Amino acid sequence: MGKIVNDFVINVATANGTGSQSSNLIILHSMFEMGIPVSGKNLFPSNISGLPTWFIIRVSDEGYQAPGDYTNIQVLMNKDTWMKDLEGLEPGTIVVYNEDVKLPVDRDDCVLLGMPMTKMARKINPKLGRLIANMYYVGAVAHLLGIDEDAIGKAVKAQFKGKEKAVELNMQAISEGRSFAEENWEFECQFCVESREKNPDSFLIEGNEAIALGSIYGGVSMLSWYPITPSSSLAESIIGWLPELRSDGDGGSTCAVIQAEDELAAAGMVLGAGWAGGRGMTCTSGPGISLMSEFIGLFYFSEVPGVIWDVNRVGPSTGLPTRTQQGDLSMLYEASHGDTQHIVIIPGTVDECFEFGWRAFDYAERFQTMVFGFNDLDLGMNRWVTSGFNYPDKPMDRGKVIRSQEELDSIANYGRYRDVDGDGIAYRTLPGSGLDPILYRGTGHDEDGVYSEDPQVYHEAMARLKRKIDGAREHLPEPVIREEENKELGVIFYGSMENTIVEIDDMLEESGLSVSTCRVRALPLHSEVENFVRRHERTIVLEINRDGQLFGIIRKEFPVDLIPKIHSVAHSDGMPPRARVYSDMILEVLKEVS
Amino acid sequence: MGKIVNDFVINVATANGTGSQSSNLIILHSMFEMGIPVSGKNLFPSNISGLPTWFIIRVSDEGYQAPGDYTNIQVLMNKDTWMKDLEGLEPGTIVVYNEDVKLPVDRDDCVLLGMPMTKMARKINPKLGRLIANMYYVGAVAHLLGIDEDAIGKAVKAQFKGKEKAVELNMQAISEGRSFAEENWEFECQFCVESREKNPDSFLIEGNEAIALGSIYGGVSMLSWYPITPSSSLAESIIGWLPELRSDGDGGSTCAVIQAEDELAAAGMVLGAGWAGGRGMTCTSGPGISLMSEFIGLFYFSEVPGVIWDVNRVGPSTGLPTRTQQGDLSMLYEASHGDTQHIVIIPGTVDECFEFGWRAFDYAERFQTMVFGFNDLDLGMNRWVTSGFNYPDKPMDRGKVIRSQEELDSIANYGRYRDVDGDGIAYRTLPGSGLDPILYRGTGHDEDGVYSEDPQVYHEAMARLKRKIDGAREHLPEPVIREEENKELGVIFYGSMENTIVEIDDMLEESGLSVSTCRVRALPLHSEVENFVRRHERTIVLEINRDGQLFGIIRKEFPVDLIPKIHSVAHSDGMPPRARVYSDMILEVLKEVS
Amino acid sequence: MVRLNVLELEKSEYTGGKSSLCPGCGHDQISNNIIQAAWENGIQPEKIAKMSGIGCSSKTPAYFLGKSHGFNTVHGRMPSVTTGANMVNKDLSFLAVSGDGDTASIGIGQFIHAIRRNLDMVYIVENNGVYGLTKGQYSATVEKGSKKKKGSVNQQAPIDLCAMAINLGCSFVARSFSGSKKQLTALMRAAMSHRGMAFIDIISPCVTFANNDESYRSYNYVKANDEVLHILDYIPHFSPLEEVEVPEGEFREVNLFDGSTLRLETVAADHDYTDAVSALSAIHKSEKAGSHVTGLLYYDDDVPTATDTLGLSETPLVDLSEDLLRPSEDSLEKVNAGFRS
Amino acid sequence: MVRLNVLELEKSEYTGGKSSLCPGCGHDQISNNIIQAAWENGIQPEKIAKMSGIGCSSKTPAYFLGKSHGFNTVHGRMPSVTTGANMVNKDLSFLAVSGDGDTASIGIGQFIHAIRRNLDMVYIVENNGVYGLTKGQYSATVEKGSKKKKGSVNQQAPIDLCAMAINLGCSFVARSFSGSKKQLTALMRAAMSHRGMAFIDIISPCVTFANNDESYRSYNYVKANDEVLHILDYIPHFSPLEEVEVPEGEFREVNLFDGSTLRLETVAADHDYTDAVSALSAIHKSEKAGSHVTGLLYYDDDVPTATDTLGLSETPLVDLSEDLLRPSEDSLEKVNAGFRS
Ligand SMILES: Cc1ncc(C[n+]2csc(CCOP(=O)(O)OP(=O)(O)O)c2C)c(N)n1
Ligand SMILES: Cc1ncc(C[n+]2csc(CCOP(=O)(O)OP(=O)(O)O)c2C)c(N)n1
Ligand code: SF4
Ligand code: SF4
Ligand SMILES: [Mg+2]
Ligand SMILES: [Mg+2]
Repeated sequence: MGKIVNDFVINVATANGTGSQSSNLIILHSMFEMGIPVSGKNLFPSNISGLPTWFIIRVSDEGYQAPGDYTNIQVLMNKDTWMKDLEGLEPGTIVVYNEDVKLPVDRDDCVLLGMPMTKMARKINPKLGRLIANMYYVGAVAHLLGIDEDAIGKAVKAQFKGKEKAVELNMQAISEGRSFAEENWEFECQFCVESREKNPDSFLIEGNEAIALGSIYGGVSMLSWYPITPSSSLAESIIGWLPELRSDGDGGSTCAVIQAEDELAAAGMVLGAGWAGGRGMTCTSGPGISLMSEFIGLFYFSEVPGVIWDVNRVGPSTGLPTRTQQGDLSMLYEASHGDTQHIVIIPGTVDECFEFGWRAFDYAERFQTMVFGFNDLDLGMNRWVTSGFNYPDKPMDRGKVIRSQEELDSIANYGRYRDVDGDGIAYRTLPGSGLDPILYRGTGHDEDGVYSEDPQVYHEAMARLKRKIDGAREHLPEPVIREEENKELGVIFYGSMENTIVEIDDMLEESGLSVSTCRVRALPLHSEVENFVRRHERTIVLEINRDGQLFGIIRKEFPVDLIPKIHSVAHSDGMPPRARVYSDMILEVLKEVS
Repeated sequence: MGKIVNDFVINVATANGTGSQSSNLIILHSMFEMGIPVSGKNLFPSNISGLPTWFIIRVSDEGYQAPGDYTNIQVLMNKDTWMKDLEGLEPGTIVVYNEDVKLPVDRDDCVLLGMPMTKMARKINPKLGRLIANMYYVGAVAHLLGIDEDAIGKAVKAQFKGKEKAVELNMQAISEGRSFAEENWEFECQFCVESREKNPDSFLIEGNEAIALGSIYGGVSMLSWYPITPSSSLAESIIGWLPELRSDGDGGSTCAVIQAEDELAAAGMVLGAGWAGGRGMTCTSGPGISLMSEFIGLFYFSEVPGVIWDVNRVGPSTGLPTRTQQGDLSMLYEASHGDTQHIVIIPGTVDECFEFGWRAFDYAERFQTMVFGFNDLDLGMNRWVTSGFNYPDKPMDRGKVIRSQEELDSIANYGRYRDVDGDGIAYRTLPGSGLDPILYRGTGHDEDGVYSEDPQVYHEAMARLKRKIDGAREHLPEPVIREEENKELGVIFYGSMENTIVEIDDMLEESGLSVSTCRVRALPLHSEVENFVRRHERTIVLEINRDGQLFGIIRKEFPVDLIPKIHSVAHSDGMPPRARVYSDMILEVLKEVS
Repeated sequence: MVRLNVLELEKSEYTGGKSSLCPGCGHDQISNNIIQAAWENGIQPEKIAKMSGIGCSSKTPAYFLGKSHGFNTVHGRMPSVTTGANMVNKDLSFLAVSGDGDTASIGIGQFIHAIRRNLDMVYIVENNGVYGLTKGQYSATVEKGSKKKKGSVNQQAPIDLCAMAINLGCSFVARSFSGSKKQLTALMRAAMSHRGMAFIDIISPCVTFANNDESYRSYNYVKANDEVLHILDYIPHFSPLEEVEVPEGEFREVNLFDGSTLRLETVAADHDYTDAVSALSAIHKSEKAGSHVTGLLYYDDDVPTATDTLGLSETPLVDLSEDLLRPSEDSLEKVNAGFRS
Repeated sequence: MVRLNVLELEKSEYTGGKSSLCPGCGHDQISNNIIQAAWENGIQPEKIAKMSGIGCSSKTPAYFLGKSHGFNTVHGRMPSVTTGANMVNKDLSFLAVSGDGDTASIGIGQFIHAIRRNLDMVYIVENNGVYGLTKGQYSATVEKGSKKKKGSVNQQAPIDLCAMAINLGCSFVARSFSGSKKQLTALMRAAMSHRGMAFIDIISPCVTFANNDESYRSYNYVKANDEVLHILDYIPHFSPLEEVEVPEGEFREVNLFDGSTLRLETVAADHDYTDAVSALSAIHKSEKAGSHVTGLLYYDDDVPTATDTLGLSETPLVDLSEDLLRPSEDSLEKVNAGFRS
């Protein structure tokens, strides 16, 4: 029987707080070391210790990164989900389980491979037995798939950087696991790994850390934050990198960090920093954005730059705090009362996380407004490949800031809110500069910044704001388009769906369709998105939410003649998107409308 | 020369805090007493004393209530706006001014009628001179237009109810003003009033007070509020009426009122009250809704009834706090992060303010969700005619609340969130009842209310919520449709625009169009709105905001084939809508699309 | 033989679901304490409403009093939800659990205003000095100089929630430690017998993120630095003699709203729990000394509750019939007529 | 001859726009006081940042210091905006005005946390016991028993913002009265010379809604019940002898950050402004007596400011050049390489 090479799914069922995250990352990284295209998704619960956690590893020479349709190898460690995990398996699945859990394994139609992991672990180290038990399944999986010892060694070292004792102990457990499997399991696994040429530049990194680094290279000078999953790691990563990357010569930090008392305060601090001429940012998730709504209106109306990253988790309300979704998009676009509209930038890869991390500040200062970065738990907290981040290709754009009296004098008829250039963007001065001081305010104001309730003044100010944000369209990241000759079907999508789109695309093409894709990377939408729709017979807007939020925006904004060609496919259940679910839904919709 | 009867506009320019509001209301009410169709709009500043205020009185046998195109009679009292007010007048305007202001009145093309109002007032009462001066223009206007002395007398008495001294003093000032005008002004005014048969049942009332009364008749049991213009008068009116209308036999109040520490707390209190089985409500304006956003998601997801009235003022941010707008609608519909959708009811008359005031609670308890009432400053804080409020035509609908063990037992497979009836609405039990207790939560939960992160459970819960709110469409107030035979043009509008639509309609018909109108009274939209569009050649969605917010909702939701027929006309500058502005815009749009 | 309480209920009637907190977490001890106190006090479980915000601490209402309704609300906003519920049903016994993040940061405003209104509730803060659920960031109550397992020493001054409550005139203010079973039970029972805001700040070690010895809120540190104000005995109104011996030394007695008594046996120096300034002084002193002062810090039985001042119906509003909630048709005619005249 | 200050500026350089408040409003007196103090202290107007929330009080930054930038933010959230601005430009002198509604209700959380961080600013509350701008509702600072012009007697306990600040370790806490020109100017000048949070709670009568005699915050009431702690003289660092006579009786001197001195002349009993508990005691006592204790209540010059603890660059962050804000290309290569290994 021919082996299935580099094409399978492993699912590891554990409880959190048991150290299983280390084991899973070692499996992931060891294969990555071998140059094998691999991705991992951590499905963790909203608590600190003891609740069910699954880690899904997808290995695919095709580069598919979504959880596959079925699990090929199931690791069973958690008694709480044992029975349900078992039940859900397809016949033929390989089940590696911890014998010491002492629960029945009644699946004769599967391949059952037991190992007394806890007992063996206790032998090496009675105290750390529970943690180390998880390393045995690493050994078991390594054996089944033929993962290089070297690669494992490297991954373990990377995981326990600097802690030699830990490296040794865990290596021993993995070896014992491998040996036990070799000696006791007669089964020859149909799945195996095969080394590929590894891009020596590539590494795995979480989206949040990439944004953190991007922000640091974007010159963030004030980070205010309030902890919330899944955005905390973004802030904590900035904090972690600051000493190395952002010390002035004399040991002083060039970025202030404040753990705010709540999200309202975090947003207010960003506003204050932006007003004073700094590059302020915060990061949060849906509930935080809701709380920031009032301040967001003040950013918009008083025209202060700032950056807020939303790492989306499942809403509404507290929702599923540790699951992924694209459910905040429409809120971000028009957050706060009254007529408002905000810039939203949406990375889809870790490279873009880095890039948009720094660009966000340029946009904010250029357009003198609050810029939302939109990320989600899947891209933010799982690890994805990059071959290294690119240094910003241009100096910081500090926007229209007047820094001297001469500059000020050179502007005829200067006023803080006067559109002298015709692009809707006025010039500003900074506190402390002594230049043309005004009292900023959230109330109506004229072109000089003076309080006004005058109808005409208000109407013109609002029209200018609309023009300003509208004018940003063509300056924001343009969509990434992969286009087929035959313009049969276009799929518009965004953000972390990038990790699933190739597989969806392939599934659709299998059914005979020719599929172009267009990844939206910013709101308001670039004109190329509209052109993309125009060129295609039909377009699907694909997203990870219930209501089809981007679809709604497109329906609202696109020319009437395009509307009949555009359809929504939206689905969200907290899971990272599975390709099959979406491709089936797309086919369904196409059937309905044709 | 024939007189122009009951068809003119008076504009009174004063400073606030000078008692001018009393004078203006006396003019308004005296004409109302005479059975003349009249309306008044108070344009006041966002401060307490000394800033410019205008009061616009429209008299129109046609029943037009919007500020007209031009001012026919201008009363000038305020030195701060004197010059600008004068400048803006059309030739021929009658200008009644306070001579004692001692500012030039350089408009030879107008009719200039001066009176030493302050001096005369000081003579009667040196201390109250400033306040009483305003009564002189009442006399002047009464003289010019021929307002009945009796009617004036009644209006003064109503205004200073019970304060005999004040009645006397002010009557004297008005009489003196009238006499002065008679004796000194040779001008014969081309405008005059003529009594009409007065509906003896009719009276004038502010929308906010009507909602307050409606809420009281709706059985509100907890009002939490945080002061904010223009919603404060709603809360304060409830507070004012409670002792008379809502005492139990023993002097205890049947409604608790809490002045909350902020809007977040106010919303939380409504949630708590609804959860505990009460009828909780709060009222606020845009900034408050932004602050309540997080709690609104909790209402939606945990399915707790509550009522929040938004009395819209001009946004974004603090905006123009004392001006009117319909700028919060789209926010209300989808407030909070994640996929959400809320019921919004939108009265357009004071009768509906009362009616929706009580119905709001029925909807909230029926659909177990937060219901927004949407009002604006124009309808809320100006006075409008009613012929008296109608008593609720059905008992309270307390929704699906289980109050006994028997009831509970009669439901097979009961669970707090199980859709046993197929309408998306589950049954609930109340704390204190001992019946099937659960821990309510904003996190994922299964049909029994137990915490769950299960993808399927989440997906189904969200689908049911969508079904539930969707199911409300046909139960909410249906649109009010006035339809022409010839289905040429349909105009969709909502809320306070009701007060301007007749005039807009007439203006459009003058230009040869045949116009049907459809006043939307709730979101999600009733199917009759869609049918209305279907029946008409073209439809305009008319609203008082910048972005065409209802239009956006309609574009998102209506069938594709209807979209090309629907166009947006949206305008907002803080002023109560002027008919000409909108009718011109409509004609413009029709020209563009035809 | 199973033991029964005064309502003849077994203790199991007061338990809840299985905890999902970290084994050893102080919060679980507090849950047990709540179960014990509610059972011993013989409170009807269905008359209790469990309230909480968001955090490890705020999850615990799922783990006790399974027969009671409850609401696990949003982060920091539990007090307002409790207020609304209390307004419409003043007969419910509100038992609320919050965390130091939930109360001292995002929720401090609602905490303060609930105290100001003297909301009738038991308000427990399970105070570990960190944000447990979001993985161990410092909270605003952590002491200057305290250090959690990972990260640097905290540099900021703490917010002492007891001092804040006392300063605001909170009617019952106590501090305890999750590991002090006897003291905590007595205080918990007394709090449940109190009418008005009973605030208990309970030091509750987070074993995962801050149970190292350099943490002022670790088990070891607290045990070594617990400055106990008095020895406490709770004497329930239905059984005045229950297991309580008359102490030999000096003691004072607090008469609680439901007729029960809290007996305070003087330890070293006597503490005057009726004097706000002396209570504040005790706290300020212990803060300087790096110790935790525990016991009943402040008590005032003369503060009207939130519903008292509103002059509400005797009947809880939720139980009023429609004819009391909706005024008569006649009354509306009068209202209309009034406007017409 | 026009008088000039130490910077040789006329007082008119410190004035602002025309006030739109009600004639006689206490807030306008405070504005004048701010103008006077800033001018006398010789602060560069362009180095001041005026901050406020929403309310009649919060409008006043439009009426003073027209040469200074400022931000009239949203209701209750001025402190966070100030924090952000302070982080990026620690050399600005933040002068903030808020109201009792703005600070004690919606903004109490931000107030508390700004104090906890010892934000370097002057924080003035123009405290009238009502929400002026929304037409006179009671605020949370109004005393029990006080009555405004219309409406019933207030039944709820007040939040004393000074007591709250002291309890939180605020480094400079004072109370004054808009009508006490001399005392207020001395305190205002001292506050401007302080580094860290200088909080001044100023009783400021609302003439429109609460200047009746039954209001504890009316001119008449305050004049009759002002319990002055000490007579104050401010001695600026640039002119140590300016118009200040050495008092005859006992006195103490507070040395302020910029080298100036606040001299406190004992009135009756001496007040120990270095002791939090005694300051709290003074406040609690005066509250019971229905009087207003005014003067420097508490002072501590040993609290690090918000930026101190962060170890920021000496240069205000806003003045850093791009090469300090954006790390080098090399450094990014190192970062990449680190991940690869
Ligand atoms: C609005 C909002 N912001 C942030 C969070 C994330 N969050 C969950 S729990 C928590 C802190 C909990 O700390 P604490 O109250 O001390 O409880 P503990 O876990 O320590 O018991 C935070 C910040 C949230 N759920 N909602
Ligand atoms: C979020 C929000 N809620 C409510 C308001 C309405 N509002 C404006 S000023 C004010 C109270 C002001 O009171 P205070 O701070 O005491 O200032 P004062 O007018 O008394 O000086 C309120 C509630 C608002 N602007 N924003
Ligand atoms: S993280 Fe800390 S607070 Fe949370 S459950 Fe674990 S030990 Fe308790
Ligand atoms: S309402 Fe009161 S606080 Fe506001 S300006 Fe007038 S007097 Fe001052
Ligand atoms: Mg905590
Ligand atoms: Mg005030």
